[in-house]
Order: sequence, then C-alpha cells, then structure tokens
Amino acid sequence: MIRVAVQPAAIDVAGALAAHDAGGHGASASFIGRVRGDDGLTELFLDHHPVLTAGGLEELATQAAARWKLGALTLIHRIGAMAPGDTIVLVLASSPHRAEALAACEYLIDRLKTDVMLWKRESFADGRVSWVEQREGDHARAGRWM
Amino acid sequence: MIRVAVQPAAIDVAGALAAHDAGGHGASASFIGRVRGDDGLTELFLDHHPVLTAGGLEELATQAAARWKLGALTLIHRIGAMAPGDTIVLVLASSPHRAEALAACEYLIDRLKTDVMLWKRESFADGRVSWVEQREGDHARAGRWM
Amino acid sequence: MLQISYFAWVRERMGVAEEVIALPAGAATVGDLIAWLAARDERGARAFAEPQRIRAALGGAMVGAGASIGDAREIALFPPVTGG
Amino acid sequence: MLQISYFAWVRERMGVAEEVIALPAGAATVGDLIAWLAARDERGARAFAEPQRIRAALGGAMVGAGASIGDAREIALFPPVTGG
Repeated sequence: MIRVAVQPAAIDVAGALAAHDAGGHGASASFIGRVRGDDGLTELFLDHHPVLTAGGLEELATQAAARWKLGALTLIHRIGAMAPGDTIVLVLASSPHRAEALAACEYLIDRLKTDVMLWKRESFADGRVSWVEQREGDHARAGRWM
Repeated sequence: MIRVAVQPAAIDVAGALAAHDAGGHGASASFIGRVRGDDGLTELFLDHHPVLTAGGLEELATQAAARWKLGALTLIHRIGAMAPGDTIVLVLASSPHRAEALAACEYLIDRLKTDVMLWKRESFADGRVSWVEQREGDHARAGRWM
Repeated sequence: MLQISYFAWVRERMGVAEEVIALPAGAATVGDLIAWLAARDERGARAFAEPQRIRAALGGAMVGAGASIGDAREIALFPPVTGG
Repeated sequence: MLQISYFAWVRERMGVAEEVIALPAGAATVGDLIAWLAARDERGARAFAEPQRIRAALGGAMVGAGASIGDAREIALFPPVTGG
C-alpha cells in the first residue's frame, strides 16, 4: 500500500501512522521533519509545482517499492506557510525485515531533498526573508543511493 | 531527555511518541518492531535478566547520546508473552539534524539485537516451541558501528 | 506558443508566476531560452544572472541546458530544489 | 558461595532459574565452572554440551570463558542474545 500526499493542511502524524500500520508490519521505520525556530525564524514557506511535485513524490515512492520489499509506504509533504514546530514531511516505511524498512525510510528522505520540486523560503523576526540554498551535503547523501 | 523502559505491559506507541515529541525536535526517526505471525506463530515470549537487561538498554542509550547530538531518545522494550501484531520494541531518536536522528535510530536497533540480555522463544500452532538462534547478519550489522 | 512557469526566487525576480511567449528565433535549446530571457529586460537579467543555478523541466521531465525545446508547450524554470 | 542464574534454553535444560553452589575446587575461570556443570549431571551435560554457545555475565559485566571468577558472588549463564 503506497500513499503519497502533497498538502497545505497540517500533517496528522498519529492519523497517518494508524492508517499506515493497519496492515500490521514486522518492522516500521519513520522519519518526521519539523520546522526549526532557529535564529528567530517565524515562518517557513514551501513553494511547489502544482503537477510535478506530486509526480516527483510518486516517482520516489515507486522507486523505493521496487528497490525494497515493503509492506506499506507513506510519504506526506506539506506545502505553503508553516510555523516553528509544524511537521514539514512524514515518511513511513514498513517491511517484514528491519533493514529494508530503515533503508527505504532513509532513501526517501535523502532523495526528497534533491529530487522533488519543492523550495523553502525562510522569514525571520528581524524582517529578513531568504530562499534556502541547496547544500552540498544533501547531494552527497542522495548520491549514496545511485 | 533519555527515556528507557523494559516492561511486560503493551507498548503505547502514540503515548510514547507524544511524550518524546514534547520538546519539538527538528528531525525524529523511529523504529517499531512487531511480532510477525509467520509460519503459524502463536506466541513470542521474551526472556530477560531482571537487572542486566535494563542496564544494557541504558548503556546503549548513553552511548548513542554520546555519539550523536540528540534532543531526545526513547527506548522501550517489551518482555514476556506477546501475540502476533504486538509491538516488541520502540526506538525514537530526535535531533536538530536528520542524519543524526536516522543514524542513532539505526544504531540502537542494530545493537539491541546483539548487546542486550533478551532471548526470544517462539511457539507455533502445530505445537513446536523453539528459542530463536542469533543470526550472523545481526552481528554483521551491529559490527558496522564499532 | 510556449508557456513558461517560474518558481521560488526565479518567480520573485521575474515578478510573474508564468507567461506565454512565442519562442524567439534562434532559441533552440533550454540554454538559449534562458540567455534570451536574461537579455530581454532587467527582470530577466536579475533572475538569470547565474544560468548555472537554473534548473528546467520540459513537459514534466527534468532536462539540462542543452535540451532541445522542439515542440514543447510548457517549460518550468527554477532554482535547485530544497524540500524534505 | 556463588549464585548462578540461567536464562532461555540454558534455564530450561537446567530445570532451575538459579542455584547457589560452593565454588568447586579447581574452578578458577568461567570456562572451568561451565565444564564442571557439564560434568556434574545429566541436566548440565545437556545445557552445556556446546560451551562455545554459552555467554556469561559476572557481577553484571559480560566476560569471556577465560575470566577469573575470583570473589564474585553472582554469575549469569545464557545463550547468545536475540532481542530487538
């Protein structure tokens, strides 16, 4: 069961977890990314492409399902304006075996950083607004899976 | 915040997650291991040492906290008799940065398999009862962290 | 006609989310189009001052600067992605 | 006196969870004790038939077969662990 969503609404982690776990899987790995309030950040805005962002997430999910034996895969990415503490992304990967669940989860979060059409803009309490630059480390991590 | 528990009671995943997340961490990785009902398994029993099992979990948690910059760490292991679908182990690791949360989570589940005094016994519908043998692969995975 | 959509700081510098243009003569590749936009006006000069920082998707697929635009009807131009 | 506790299939084969013994003469190391238990009776022979599969914790710390028992009051004998 693959579930992919791109949504402006808050991510309901407990609800997504319950839906994902309905199958009762041997091993479930998850990753939750949240907005950090570092340096006086007041808002994180996530720009996206109306068609290609969802397509990119679906493509990643399909690749992960082909690469590992997964019982269930959930990939939810929030878009639009968020406040510190809000959940940006939720990855859930389940498998009969722990190594596959853990690897799929890590693969998805690494590739999300470099392969999906999403752009972060940060606003700070002092009035600064800036688009986040892609980091070299993200490419290095994503490249491990090639 | 480090929380470690060894308990015969069912693991309340949602409650543990809520307690763990109270700090609001940038990145949270989790691993949930459940009893699989493969081959007609009817019961999984987990034997433990009344003192050394908890000590081993605490030692692992301390090592992970020394190795990575973690905002919170939760490690809950169930003991005693369990049915298929029951949660055996819950690992939650949070950090400002995703690579540290993911690595700590994987480290803890790998080392749990080889370093903590716990023994699994399986009972099957056809009457067979057997103690689980340690697998070579578990040692190979745990050895990656040395 | 070619519909161009812009994202993130490329959109901000261009001042529009999308526009429809007649593909200029001589703009055969994605790189040609970016150079033409950079030369067209002040907004384009700001948005495309560093073409190596621009990514493109043609008809839904990521492509390099050397890709031929051909008969494509839609192109998206944007900075490197920063999701996750 | 030395308290020995057994776990998992070692406990099942020994038929008891723990016992207290006077450390036998000549049993200086963990390996010596295991050999003595294997020779003592049928239960011990079954539990310790393959000493390379037995792990030990002395006073709360994992030790090898060559470790000296010394003045320790507690030893735990068990198979390789299978948690997680």
